[in-house]
Amino acid sequence: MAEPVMEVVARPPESMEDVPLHYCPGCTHGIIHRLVAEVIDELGIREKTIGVASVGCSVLNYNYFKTDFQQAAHGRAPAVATGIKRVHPDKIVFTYQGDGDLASIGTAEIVHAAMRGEKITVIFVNNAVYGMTSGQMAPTTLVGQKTTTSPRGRSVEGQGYPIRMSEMLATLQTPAYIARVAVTDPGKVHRAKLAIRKAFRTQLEGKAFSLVEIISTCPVNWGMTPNEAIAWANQNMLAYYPLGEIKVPPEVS
Amino acid sequence: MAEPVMEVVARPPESMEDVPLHYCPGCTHGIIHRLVAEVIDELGIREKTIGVASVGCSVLNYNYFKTDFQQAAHGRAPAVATGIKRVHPDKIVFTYQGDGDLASIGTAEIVHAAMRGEKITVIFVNNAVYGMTSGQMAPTTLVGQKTTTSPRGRSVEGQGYPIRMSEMLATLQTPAYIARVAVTDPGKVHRAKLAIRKAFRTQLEGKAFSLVEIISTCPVNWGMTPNEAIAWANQNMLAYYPLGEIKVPPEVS
Amino acid sequence: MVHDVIISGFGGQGVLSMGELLAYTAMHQGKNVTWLPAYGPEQRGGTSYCTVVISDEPVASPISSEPEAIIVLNRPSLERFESQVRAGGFIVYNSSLIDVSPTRKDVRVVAVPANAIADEIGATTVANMVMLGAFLEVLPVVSRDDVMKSLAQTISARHHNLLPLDEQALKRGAEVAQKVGKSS
Amino acid sequence: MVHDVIISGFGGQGVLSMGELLAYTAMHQGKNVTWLPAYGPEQRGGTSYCTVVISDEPVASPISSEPEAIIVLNRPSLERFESQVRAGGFIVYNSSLIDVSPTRKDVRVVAVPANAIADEIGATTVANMVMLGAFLEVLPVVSRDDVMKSLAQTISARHHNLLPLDEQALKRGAEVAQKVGKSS
Amino acid sequence: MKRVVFREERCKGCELCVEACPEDIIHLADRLNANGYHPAMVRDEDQDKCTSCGLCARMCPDLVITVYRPARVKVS
Amino acid sequence: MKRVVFREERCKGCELCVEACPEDIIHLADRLNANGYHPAMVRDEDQDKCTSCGLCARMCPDLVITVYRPARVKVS
Amino acid sequence: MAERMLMKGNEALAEAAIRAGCRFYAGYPITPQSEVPEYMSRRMPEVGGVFIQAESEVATVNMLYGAGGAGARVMTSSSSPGISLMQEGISYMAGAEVPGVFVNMMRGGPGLGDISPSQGDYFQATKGGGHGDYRLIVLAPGSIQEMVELMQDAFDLADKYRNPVMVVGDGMLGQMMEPVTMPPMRDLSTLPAKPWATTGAAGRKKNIINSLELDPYVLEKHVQSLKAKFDQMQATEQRHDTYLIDDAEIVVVAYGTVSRVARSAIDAVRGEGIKAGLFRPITLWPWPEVALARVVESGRVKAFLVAEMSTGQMIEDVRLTVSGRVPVHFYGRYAGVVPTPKELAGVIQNLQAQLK
Amino acid sequence: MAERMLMKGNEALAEAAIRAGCRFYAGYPITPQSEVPEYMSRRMPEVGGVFIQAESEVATVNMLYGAGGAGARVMTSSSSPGISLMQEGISYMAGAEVPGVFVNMMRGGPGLGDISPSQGDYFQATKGGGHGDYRLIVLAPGSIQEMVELMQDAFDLADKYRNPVMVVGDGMLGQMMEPVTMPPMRDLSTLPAKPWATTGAAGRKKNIINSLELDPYVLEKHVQSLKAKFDQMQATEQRHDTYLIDDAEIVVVAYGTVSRVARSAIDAVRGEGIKAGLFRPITLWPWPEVALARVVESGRVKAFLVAEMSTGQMIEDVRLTVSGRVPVHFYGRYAGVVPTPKELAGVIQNLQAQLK
Ligand SMILES: Cc1ncc(C[n+]2csc(CCOP(=O)(O)OP(=O)(O)O)c2C)c(N)n1
Ligand SMILES: Cc1ncc(C[n+]2csc(CCOP(=O)(O)OP(=O)(O)O)c2C)c(N)n1
Ligand code: SF4
Ligand code: SF4
Ligand code: SF4
Ligand code: SF4
Ligand code: SF4
Ligand code: SF4
Ligand SMILES: [Mg+2]
Ligand SMILES: [Mg+2]
Repeated sequence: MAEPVMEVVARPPESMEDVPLHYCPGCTHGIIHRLVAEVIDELGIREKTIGVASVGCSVLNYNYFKTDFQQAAHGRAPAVATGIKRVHPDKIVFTYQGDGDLASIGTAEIVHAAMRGEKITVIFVNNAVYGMTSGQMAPTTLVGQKTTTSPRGRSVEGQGYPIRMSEMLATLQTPAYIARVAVTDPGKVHRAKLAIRKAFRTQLEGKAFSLVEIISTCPVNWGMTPNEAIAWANQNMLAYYPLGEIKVPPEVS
Repeated sequence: MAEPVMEVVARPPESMEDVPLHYCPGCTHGIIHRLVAEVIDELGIREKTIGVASVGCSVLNYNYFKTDFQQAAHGRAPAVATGIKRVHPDKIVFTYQGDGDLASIGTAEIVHAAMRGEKITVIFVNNAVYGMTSGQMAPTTLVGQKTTTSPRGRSVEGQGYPIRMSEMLATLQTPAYIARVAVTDPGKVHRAKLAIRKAFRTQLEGKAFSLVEIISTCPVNWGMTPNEAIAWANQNMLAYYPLGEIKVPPEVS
Repeated sequence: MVHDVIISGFGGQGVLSMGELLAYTAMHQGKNVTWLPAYGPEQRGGTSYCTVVISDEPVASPISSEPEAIIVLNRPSLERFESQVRAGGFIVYNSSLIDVSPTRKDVRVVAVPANAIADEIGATTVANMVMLGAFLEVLPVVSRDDVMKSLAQTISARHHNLLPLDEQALKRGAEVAQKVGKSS
Repeated sequence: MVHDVIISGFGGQGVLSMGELLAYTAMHQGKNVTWLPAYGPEQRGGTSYCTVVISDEPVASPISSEPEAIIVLNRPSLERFESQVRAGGFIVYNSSLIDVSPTRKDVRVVAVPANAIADEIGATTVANMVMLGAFLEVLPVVSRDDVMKSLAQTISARHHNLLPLDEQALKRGAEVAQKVGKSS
Repeated sequence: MKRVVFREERCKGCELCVEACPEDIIHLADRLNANGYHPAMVRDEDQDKCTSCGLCARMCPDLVITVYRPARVKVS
Repeated sequence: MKRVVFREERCKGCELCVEACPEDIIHLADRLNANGYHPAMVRDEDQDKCTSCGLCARMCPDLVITVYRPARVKVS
Repeated sequence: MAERMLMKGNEALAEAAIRAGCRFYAGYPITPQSEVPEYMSRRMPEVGGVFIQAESEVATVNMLYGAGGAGARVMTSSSSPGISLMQEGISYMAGAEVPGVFVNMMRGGPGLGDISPSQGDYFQATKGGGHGDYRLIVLAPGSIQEMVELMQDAFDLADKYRNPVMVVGDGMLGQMMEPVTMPPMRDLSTLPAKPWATTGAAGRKKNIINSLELDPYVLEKHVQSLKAKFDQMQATEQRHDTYLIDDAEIVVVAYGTVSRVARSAIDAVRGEGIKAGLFRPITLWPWPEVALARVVESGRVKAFLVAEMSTGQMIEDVRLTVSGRVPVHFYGRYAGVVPTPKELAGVIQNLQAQLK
Repeated sequence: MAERMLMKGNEALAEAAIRAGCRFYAGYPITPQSEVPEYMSRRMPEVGGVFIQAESEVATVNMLYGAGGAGARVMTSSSSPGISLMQEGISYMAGAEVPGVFVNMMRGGPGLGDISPSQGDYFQATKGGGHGDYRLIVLAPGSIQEMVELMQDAFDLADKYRNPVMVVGDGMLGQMMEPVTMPPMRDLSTLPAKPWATTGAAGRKKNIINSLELDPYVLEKHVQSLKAKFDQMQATEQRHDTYLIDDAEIVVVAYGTVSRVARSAIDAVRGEGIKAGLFRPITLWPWPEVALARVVESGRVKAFLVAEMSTGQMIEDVRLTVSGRVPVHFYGRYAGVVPTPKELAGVIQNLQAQLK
C-alpha cells in the first residue's frame, strides 16, 4: 500500500520562535503563548504587532514571540502599552500579564487603561498565585487556598474575598470586550483561542480596550502534578471565576 | 411679653475646631466636614477616632477635626488607614479623599483596602475635578466637561467615560457598605449624613470596609457661582452618578 | 537702571495681570524684565502679589528684597510690604480699601482712591488700571501709550470695546498722582 | 582548617538539603559554617547547587572560587565545576547519571553509582545520602553518626521511619569510597 | 431674641444659605468683612419670619450659622 | 507514516497530552531526555490508533507535538 | 530674528519641548508645574502629538518607557514627590536604554512639604534616586531663555546616549515670566533614526526593549556598556558658566535660581570692592569638575561659597573636586525659602571679613 | 547561653525583628528576600503581630507610615526595584518623623536587572533616593549574626530619632545560612513610649502625623530641626570595623558581602607578605568618617582600595574623607557578579606591585 500523503493538523505556530520554553513542566503559560501566536498567525499581523511582557513567570516571553516586544516594570504593562499604541496607532499592541502583576501592583494601570479605552489587547493569566517568586498569595488566591504567605489558607478576615478583575473592569463603560476563558481541557483551550481572536479583532477594528482573562495553573506552587492542577482549577477556580463573555459591545460579534 | 427660652436647632459640631476653613466660598467640602463631625459627635467616638487626610483641597482637614489625624501621601490614604487600623483594631479610622486622590493615583490602594475588607470608613468627595491643583481633569470628569487639561472638553475617544468608583468597588465581595449621596440641597445633605452615620456604624460593629461617595462641587474650578455649581451638579453629575445605597449587607440596616 | 516693584492685593483685584502688563510693555520697549508671582499658600483667598523687575541689563534676581516701589491694593499688602520699600522709593496704595496711611517718611507715598474712581468710570474691574496709571506717573518706566498698545495686543478681540475704559482709568490714576508730584 | 565543598545536581536531587545537613552537622560539632545556595536563574529546571564552608575560624567568604571538593550529581554539574577544584582536592560524582569521567589528574576522583545504589536500597530519594556517605569517607569533616544525629533532629517525626534507609545509604556510599582509598 | 445668628467674620458670601432659605429672608450685606466678603445676614425685622427650619445651617459650608427655636416648655 | 510526532528533547513529561488523548495511546517513555525528563511518546504500533484529533497538541504547553492526518485527496 | 515673547517658565519649556520634536507628553498635575500639562493638553493636538494625563506618576514614567521605546521623543514634568514615584521607572529606562526627558520643578520637602522653590532633590537627580548603577544627565537652567535652549539639548542628548535626561528647575523658574526667543520648530524628519525602536518587526529582526538579564555575567557586560556611555558623557558633556570669576577671591558656586540671586549679591559686594565671582554648573551631572578644578588650580581663590536651596547637597561634589585645596563654605536656605540678594551679599561680606 | 541555630539570612532577620519588638510587617514578594514576608506570615500571628501582604511596594511604605505613626514598631523588606517604589513614602516618613525599618536585599540593576547579589543601591540609600532634605541611618551587616544584632539597633535607632532606618544586604546575605544566636524576645512594655502617636485623642491634645507645611519659613524651621537630628546622628552613630589594619599599607574599604570576600583575599595576600587590611563601614550613613580619617592620618597607608559590587558609589564617600591625601583605587564587580577571594587577592597584589 502506498504511503498516504499527510497534511498537518497541529504544529507550532509561525509567530513563535523555535526555542525551548523555560516554564515548569505542565505550566499552562505555554498553551496560552501558543494560542496568542496562532491568532497572530491567522490574522497575519506578526509584522505589525508589538507585545508587552510583564514581570512574572512570563517575563521572558519576548524571547518566544517573533514580534517586537517591550518588557515592562511589574504591573505597568498597560501604561507601557498605552505609550506604544499612542505613538503607533496603526500597530497592534498587546500585554501579557499575570494576576499578581495585573490584579495587585498593577491595579491602577489596568483600570485606567480600560477607562481611557486604550486600543490594546490584554492577555490576563490568572493562576491564583505569584508563580515566579515561588507561590505567594495573589489577590486572586481562593479563600482557604494555602500559599507561602497564607500558610493557614487565605482567610476572609483580614485578606478578604478574591478579586474578580473581569467583572470589576466590566463596570467601566469604555472597554469594548472582556471575557473569561480557561485552558484546562482541550475544549476550553479552543474557546480560549476564539476569545483571544475576538480581542485582537476588536483592536484591529479600531475599537477600545479588550481583555481576556485566562484561568491557568501553577502546578509547582500549587504542589500538584500538572493534571492534578488542571483538575483543581476546573473544580475550584471555575466555581469562583465563571467563564464567559462579560462585556461585548453590540458591534463585536 | 417675656422673651421665650431658646434652644439650639443647628450649631457647629463639637468635634470640629473653631477655626476658619480655608476652602473657597461655597465649596461643599465644608458641609461634608461638618457632617462627619456631627456623626462623630452623635456616636460619641471623638476620642477613639483617627482620621486620615489625603492630598487635595481637604489636605488640611487635620486642622479642622478634634481627632488624631495622619496626613497621607497622594492616593495612599487607604494604605495609611490600613496600617493604623491594624495596629489599633479598637479605634475608628476614616479617610477623607478627593476623586483625584481616590479614583486616579490611589486606585490600587482603595480597591485593595476594599478587597481585604479593612475595617475603615472612606469619605470619598467626588467633585469631578482636581480642585487643589486648579482644575485639571479627573477620572470622574464628565464627558464634554472642560477643565484645564481637557480644554476642548473630555472626549470619549482617548479619555474614555468617567469611572464610577462606587459601582466598581461594589463588584468586590468583601466590602460591607457602599453608598453614593450628594450635598447639593438640604434634603440630600440630610441623607448624606444618614449614609455617613451608617458607614461609621458599620465599622463600629466590626464589619468590613465602608465607603460613602459624596457628589460635591468645585465652584472655582468649574467657573461658576456656588449656587450655579450646585445646580450643575444636580443636573449633570447626578445623571451619571446615581444616588443610593449600592452595597448593603443584610446585617447592616 | 533697574526698577523693581511689588504689586499686591486680594486675589481677584487683578494684581498679577497688572504686573504682567507692565512687564510686557517694558519688554516691548527693549528692556529686560522678569515677572514673578507669589504662587504659594497665599493663593486661595488671602493676598496675592507679584514682583516685576525692569532693567537695561539682563535681570539677575527676579526677587527683590528691597523693592523700589510697591503698589498695594488692600490693607494686608500694605502691612506686609511697607517696611521693605527702599529709602527714596514709592508706595502707591489704594485708599478706597486701605483705611490707614503708610507711616514711612523716607519714601514718596501716593494715595489713590482706585475703587471709587473705577466705580465712577463704571467698571469696578479697572481699579488696577487706575493704580497702574498713578504708578506710571510717579515712576514712568513706560508710557501710558505703550501700555495701551500692549493691552490692545494682549487682550482678546472681543474685549477691545473695553479699551477706552482702561485708557480712562490709566489717565484718572495719573491725575491723582500728579497732584502728589512727579518723580524727578 | 577550612573545608569548602560545592554540591551540585538537578533541582530535585536534594543537593541543597544535603549541603544543609552537612553544615548543620558541622555546626553542632562546634565548627563555623556557611551554606550558600545558588538561587539564580538556574533555579527553575536546570542545575542547582550550594557551597558549604566549614572552618575552625569564623568563615570569611562563603563563596569559594577553588573548592576543596565537589559533589556532583549530574553531568552539567561536573562540566561546570570540574576545573575549579583545587589541586589535591576531591571530585565525588554520581556515575549512575554521569556517563563521562572527570579528566583532572591532580585531584582524587570517586565514582559513586548513587542512583543504582539508592534503587537497590529501595528509595530513589536517598541517592544524595549515598553521595554524602562517599564524600565523608574521603573527607571526614564530620562523622556519619553525627550526620544521623542531625537528621534525627531536623526531619519531622513522621519521617523518622525513613532514617534507617538514610543510614544504609550513607554506609553504602562510604563503602564505595573505601575502595578508592581514604583521604590522608 | 434672634432665631438665626451669623458669625459674620467667617462668612464667605457664597449664598448657599440664601438659596436654601424657604422663607427667603437671608441676603448678603452691603458691607465687606475683614476677608473682603459680603456676609450673609437676616435683618432683625425678618428674624420673626424665620421658622428655625435649619436648612440654611445645613447648607453653610463655613459653620457660620447657629439656629435657635423657642424651647418647647415641658410641663413637669 | 506517523500521525503524531514528538520533539522529544523539548518534552517535560508533564502528561497533559497523556490525559488529553481520547485514544489513550500516549505514555511517558522510560528513558530520560537531556533535561532529565521522561518524554511522552506514542508507540509505533499505536500510531494507527491515532485519529489525528489534535487534542494532545492543543494541550501541550511546550510545542512538542505535531499532528498529521492523511490528506483528503481532492479530485481536480 | 524670532520674536521675543513674555512667557512663564513652565509654558516656555513646554513649547520648547514641542519645538525640539517632542510629540509625546504624559504627566500628572502637581504644583508648581501644572502649567506644563495644561499647555501640552492644548498644544499637542495642534502639532499631531499625544497628550495623556496619566493616572499617576508611576503610570507616567511607564508610558514614557513605552512611547520612548517605540521611537518618539517623549517627556514628562513633575515636582519632587511625583519625581520620587518615578524612580523605579527611570531606572528601567536607563537600564533598557530608552531616551526621555524629565523635568523636575523642585519644591520644598521632604514629604508633602510645601510648593515653594527648592533645590532639595539634587542628590536624587545626580546620584541616582532609583536602584542600580545608572546616571542621568542633569541640566540646570538659570533663566527661561536658557531653559528653552536646554530643552533642545535635553532631547538631543537623550537620543544621542539613549538615556533619560533630567532638567531641574524650581517653583520660581517655573512660575516666573521672562522674555524668550523660541527656536524654530524642528523638522521631525531630521531627527536621528531609531532602528532599535519597537515599530513592528516588518522586514527586519525583532526589536526588544528590556532591562532584564538573569545571567549576572551577561548583565555585567551590559552595565559595563552603560558605564562606558556615562564615562563618555563625563568626558564630553560637562557645562558651566561663570561671572566675574577672573580675579575672584571668593567664588560662589550656585545653580539655577540661586545663581541669579548670587549674581545680584556679587554685583552688590563688588560695589564694596570685594572680589567675588560666580561658578555656575549647568550640567549637575556630569559635574563640571574639569572647569572647577581649573578655577581651584588658578591659585587665586581664597574660599568657595556653595549656596543652595537645600541643607547641603551639591557641596559634596564641590568638595570632591576641590579636594581640600581651598576652604569650602556653605550657605543654605531650604524647604521653600529663597535667599534674597541682600542676605547672600551679607554672607559674602562675612566671609570676606573672615578671610582678612 | 542561647542556642546556635543554622538560619537563612532572610529568616534570621525576620525573627530578629520580632525579637526587637516589631509587631507590624507589610511587604510584597520579590526575590531575593521573599523568605522575609513568608516567615512573617507564619510567625506574626503567633506573637499577636500583624502581617499584611500589601498590593504593592507603594502601598507597603504607606502602610508603614500609618502603622508607625500609630505607634507600632514597623518594618518592611524588599529588593532594589521595590525599594525604588518606596522613595516617596520614605521621604514622607522622614518628613513626618515616623520611625520604621526598611530592609533592602539588593540585586543587580538598573531596571529589572537580575536577582543576584549587588550593592548598586548605595547612593539611593545613603544620599536620598526620595525628594527633599532627609537622611536615613543605613546599616550594612557583614554576617547573619551581625544582621540579627543590627536589626535590634535598627528599631531602637528608628525610635530614638523618629526616622526611618535602612538595613542593606544583598542576595548572598539573604539566601545563605550561618549559625546565629538569637537575642531574647524584647518585653514590649520596655519599649520607648510614643506620646506623639495617633492612638485616639482621649484625655490629651490631638496628635497629628504630617509632613505638610505650606509656609516656607515654618517648614524651614521644621527641616532645620530634622537637620539637627541628622547632625546628631553623624556625631554619635558612626560605626565601623577593621581587620588587620594596624600595620596595613593597603587598606581595602568594603562593606557587607564584599567585606567577607575581602577578608579572605587579605588572608591570602598576607601569606605573601603584603600588608593589607580591611576597613569595613557598618553605618553607610552616617559615614564613619572620623575613624577613616584617623586611618588616613596614621600616615601608614599607601593606598586605599575601595571594593564594591557596583560601578563605584561608596568610593565618593571614601574620597571625601581621604580628601586627596592618599591614592584611592577602585575595584568593582556588579550587576549581580560577586568577586571571588582569588580575584580580589589578585587586585591587591597588582596594587602592591604598583606601589613598589
Ligand atoms: C516592583 C517589583 N515588585 C516585585 C517584584 C517581584 N515579582 C516578580 S514576578 C512577581 C509576581 C508574579 O506573579 P504573577 O503576576 O501572578 O505571574 P505568574 O508568575 O504567576 O505568572 C513579583 C512579585 C518585581 N520584579 N518588581
Ligand atoms: C504624588 C503627588 N502627585 C501629585 C500631587 C499634586 N496634587 C495635589 S492635590 C491633587 C489633586 C487633588 O484632587 P482631588 O483628589 O480630586 O481633591 P480636590 O482638591 O478636588 O478636593 C494633586 C494632583 C501630589 N501632591 N503628590
Ligand atoms: S512557577 Fe507556576 S506559573 Fe511559573 S512557570 Fe512554574 S508552573 Fe508556571
Ligand atoms: S478649589 Fe474647588 S474643591 Fe478646592 S476649595 Fe476651592 S471650590 Fe473647593
Ligand atoms: S432657619 Fe430656615 S427659615 Fe430661618 S433663616 Fe434659616 S433657612 Fe431661613
Ligand atoms: S452659606 Fe454660610 S458662608 Fe455661605 S453665605 Fe451663607 S452664611 Fe455665608
Ligand atoms: S491526535 Fe488525538 S488520538 Fe492522536 S495521539 Fe493526539 S490526542 Fe491521541
Ligand atoms: S504535553 Fe507536551 S510536554 Fe507535556 S508530556 Fe505531552 S508532549 Fe511532553
Ligand atoms: Mg500568577
Ligand atoms: Mg476632586
